[in-house]
Amino acid sequence: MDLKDLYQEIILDHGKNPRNLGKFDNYNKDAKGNNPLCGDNVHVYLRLNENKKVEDIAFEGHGCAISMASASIMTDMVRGKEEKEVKEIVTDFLGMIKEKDSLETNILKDDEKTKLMSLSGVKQYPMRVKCATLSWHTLTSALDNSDQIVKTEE
Amino acid sequence: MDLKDLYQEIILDHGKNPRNLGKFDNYNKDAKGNNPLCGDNVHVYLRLNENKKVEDIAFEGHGCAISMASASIMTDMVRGKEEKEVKEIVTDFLGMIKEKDSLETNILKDDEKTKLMSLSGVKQYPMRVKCATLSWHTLTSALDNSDQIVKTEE
Amino acid sequence: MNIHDIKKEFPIFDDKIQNNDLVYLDSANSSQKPRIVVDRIYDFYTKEFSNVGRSVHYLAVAATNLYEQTRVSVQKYINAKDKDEIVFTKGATEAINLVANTFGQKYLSEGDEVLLTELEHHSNYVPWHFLRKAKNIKIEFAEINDDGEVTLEAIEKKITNKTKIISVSHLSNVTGAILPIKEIVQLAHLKNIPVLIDGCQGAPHLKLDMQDIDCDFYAISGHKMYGPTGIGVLYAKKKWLEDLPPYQGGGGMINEVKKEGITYGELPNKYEAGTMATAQVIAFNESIKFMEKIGIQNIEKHEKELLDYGLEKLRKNNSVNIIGNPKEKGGVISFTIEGVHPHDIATILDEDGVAIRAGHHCCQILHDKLNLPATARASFGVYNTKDDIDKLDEAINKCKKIFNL
Amino acid sequence: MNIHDIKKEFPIFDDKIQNNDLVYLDSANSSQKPRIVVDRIYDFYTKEFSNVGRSVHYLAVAATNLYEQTRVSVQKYINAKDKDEIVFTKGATEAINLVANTFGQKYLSEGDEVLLTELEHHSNYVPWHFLRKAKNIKIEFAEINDDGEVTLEAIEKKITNKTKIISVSHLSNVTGAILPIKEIVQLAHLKNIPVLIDGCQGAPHLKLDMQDIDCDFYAISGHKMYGPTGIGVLYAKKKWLEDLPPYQGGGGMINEVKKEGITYGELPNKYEAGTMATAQVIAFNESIKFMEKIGIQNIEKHEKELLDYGLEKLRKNNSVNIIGNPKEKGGVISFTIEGVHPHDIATILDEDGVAIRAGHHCCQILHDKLNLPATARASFGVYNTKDDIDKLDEAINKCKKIFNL
Ligand SMILES: Cc1ncc(COP(=O)(O)O)c(C=O)c1O
Ligand SMILES: Cc1ncc(COP(=O)(O)O)c(C=O)c1O
Repeated sequence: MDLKDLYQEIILDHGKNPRNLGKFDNYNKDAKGNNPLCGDNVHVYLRLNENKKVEDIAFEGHGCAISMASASIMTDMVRGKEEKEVKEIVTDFLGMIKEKDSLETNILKDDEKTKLMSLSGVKQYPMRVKCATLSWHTLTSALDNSDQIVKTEE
Repeated sequence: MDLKDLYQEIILDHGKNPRNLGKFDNYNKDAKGNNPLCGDNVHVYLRLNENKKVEDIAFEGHGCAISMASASIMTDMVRGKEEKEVKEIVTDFLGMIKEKDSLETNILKDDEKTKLMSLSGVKQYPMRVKCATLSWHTLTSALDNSDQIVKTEE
Repeated sequence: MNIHDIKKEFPIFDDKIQNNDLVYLDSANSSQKPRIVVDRIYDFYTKEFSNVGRSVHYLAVAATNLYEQTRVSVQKYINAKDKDEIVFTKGATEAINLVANTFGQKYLSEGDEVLLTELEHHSNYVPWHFLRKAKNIKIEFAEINDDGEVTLEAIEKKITNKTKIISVSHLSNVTGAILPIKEIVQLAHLKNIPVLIDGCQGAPHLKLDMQDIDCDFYAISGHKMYGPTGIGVLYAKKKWLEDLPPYQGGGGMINEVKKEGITYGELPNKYEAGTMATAQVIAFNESIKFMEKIGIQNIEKHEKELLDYGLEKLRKNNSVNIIGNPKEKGGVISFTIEGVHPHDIATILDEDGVAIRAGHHCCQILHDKLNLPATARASFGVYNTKDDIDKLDEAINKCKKIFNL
Repeated sequence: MNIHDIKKEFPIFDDKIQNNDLVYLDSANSSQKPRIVVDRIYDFYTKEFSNVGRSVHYLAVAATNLYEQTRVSVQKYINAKDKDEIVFTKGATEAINLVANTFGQKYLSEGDEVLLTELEHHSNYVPWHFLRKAKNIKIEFAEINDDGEVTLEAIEKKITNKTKIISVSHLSNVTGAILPIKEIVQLAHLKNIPVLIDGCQGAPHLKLDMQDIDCDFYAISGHKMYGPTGIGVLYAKKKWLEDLPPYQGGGGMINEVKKEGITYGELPNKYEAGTMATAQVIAFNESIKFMEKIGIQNIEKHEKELLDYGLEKLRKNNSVNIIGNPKEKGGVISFTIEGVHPHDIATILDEDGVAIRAGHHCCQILHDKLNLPATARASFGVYNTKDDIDKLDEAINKCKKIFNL
């Protein structure tokens, strides 16, 4: 285990200055997620246009560097993508965090994949996995219009 | 420990053929006792005359050889005694079962003491002590007109 | 592992107890513990101890994983559909109280009926009695027959349109009768009645398959399954755990706590309030593994052999009266001896190192029915042998001698 | 026993954990276990195991005596008047649930008020919340002041003629504040209000004298007192245990059981339904003896020294913000670091073997009030040393470095 893997520069950067933090007016989908054990929580807002494309996305919430960075990177990455693509990315990301060595989707460019892989450090820190995945589960919930609040405890 | 101490001839005899088993009509004091752990129970009836003398005494109930013998010997022993004397005997008996080596009261004759001491074998069998003492506690309760059912669990 | 010399896996048999080899015939009360279970507790406390689920440091993470591994082991062992259907309690008694309390809160009201049987352990009666007091419900008892069994018909007879839940033992701790629980569940479900099985005596001795039995709840005590004291399992179908209110409140079972209100955590946390019996849960995994290693079929077969041998032997023994004669019977022999009270039997047997239990075995209703204030009971575990039964028989003879029978 | 090298009594410190010496600063969560406690469990299971109180054979009698000896040890340790005032539970959470449930059943009805404080652990809030739902009672929270304390005045302010019970912590598991419980009890008793003390953090660290404090109930968790998991104590004045209804129903707690009704056993059996955590209760006696051997005065003094040293050290450490500043404070330091989330702190500290806890510590109301979603917490036990605090301080510096502070 190496803390350097977990707290890579890019994580620290996104953790400290999260992109897309806040809320915008004309969102048409949203969902809340929280982690009862640590008190982390996140609220994802997004606007899906008539072509099912993510026109805009943002999030509110607070949490550790990992969870803030993950939400920040995620929102950056899915803006402009189609719903189907977003779902593929989410599945790919969660699969990678859970068991796979790398990302497989063709939707992401190599540099995007590198960025996402910066979150793979949590794999060595089981208690921190949910920090990295909370916003992603919440995104899925928003897309599915689920009313259930996401709680990350496997 | 020696089973011979516990199951002396006299105990087996009184256990098998308890004296004073039953109920008589004109009793004026009675009390119930039970031992929730083993299900033993006893009901002591007695008649105290105007001089506070135990005119008659009997018991109903069921239980192990020790508890039946103890009730049998006890009822034999206190018949005809005055209330004050009975209480002294009870205290002496319970004290002997609990800690003392012998009986100290002057009210009992030597052969009566020997008879009572036949119950001292239970001292080596802590779980059986309450079998020996149940009827005695119940007798006290009857004399005191207590409504509480005696339960032997220290 | 050869079941015929499994005794050596149990350290308690290594030394003499009061100058006797221990002949332990009180497993229905609590079983002895194999070395691996005790070692696991020792190792956990001395090398790995931490509280579960609440801290992110190394020891806490490791303990949490171990704790959850037991949940999965139990799930697989009893073939539950989902690991979240496994709730850890302090024992079967708490498991039954949990169900009675939460089901009672939500679904029972005045005039409703709860159906038990005459052979239930107090742990499967008193919690329902509380509801009788609090809510004015009625408790019905399906009757035992002369063989000490409760048949499907006996259950059916007592079901009315007021019956809201049925709660029955899997295996009687007195007569050893194995109840037709699968059939009872089928019958009950036809009438939309949920069923709780008190599996205290079932779990240590019989193959369990929750999906096959299809019961709604199943209660287990770890200490009767070669596990530590202070740990039990409530199996409950997920729909119930989601539907029923929580039982105890405290840390770990909540989602969000505000001054105005509280939301509860997800399964299985919702029913595990406060610091749990961490070490015991973790060590219980070894009990499960131990039983898996022997194989429940082998356990059943071994105990059946002991039972048959024991029944034959004691039936031959004059003046021994065996209680009940169920066709399907587990490794429990309750008996009386004409002229010797069960407590005297137990004391005399103990003198030779033969540990049995005497009393009403927490089944007063049953004893009332049998018109016996107490019985003596020999009950078996994996470690028992025919030799143990021979010693029981000898000790009974000694008993008769002392009482001049 | 010299408290300054007491670490060697705790086997967990013998070996490295993940290549580090373990710096265990999570004792408010659960304490490590001394060798004698673990050995006692081992010996009991391997040489003496039996269930308690139900059989008359040798092992059962011996186990019952050992079990009851712990009751007497606890009674003496906390100076209760009577050994029957000691009820064994599975932990403090269960103890509080027991009181809330039984007191609530008998004495609370719509509109009545229960008075807690803002610093209560969820275990001392959720059980009362259940009553709020079931009975429409109100829950009031005495406020904490800026130093993270709850004063007598803060309590007094919230007492009304509807207040039926007051339930407060002895020592806050977040700010470390020691509440003026004796004065609170005095005040409450003037108004005939009973008081429950959540002694989870009090019992391991402070001298206890129930007759002096005069509280009605006091809840303890064994696992925070160098004892096994799965065991707790409810101290309750005898009059309450006699007066209140039973909590769980099952074997051992009854007197007579008939189909029509049930009478309950004497104290303390009435509140100990089913097979208890026998081995844990028996081993808990060793925890008590261990603390007695060191002497609670020495424990208090040692932990106070650590606290003073720790506070001084961390106050000097730039950007560390210590939560609360109570005048009377136990060995708990909760803190935040500007720019580093507590979970990140905990993970980074863990890398150097420094085990602390991060989160809301089951005190969300308190964290809401502090306007902090989470804090980091270092908490002490007898085995900690100034060296441990130095290591904490160094690890915090490393943390700041990683986060470029
Ligand atoms: C103040 C306080 N109360 C109650 C509890 C709950 O104790 P347990 O989880 O041992 O039941 C704790 C422990 O976390 C505590 O610190
Ligand atoms: C059939 C049955 N049910 C319930 C119980 C109660 O189990 P526990 O005391 O372990 O909670 C027992 C054990 O004595 C039992 O045999």
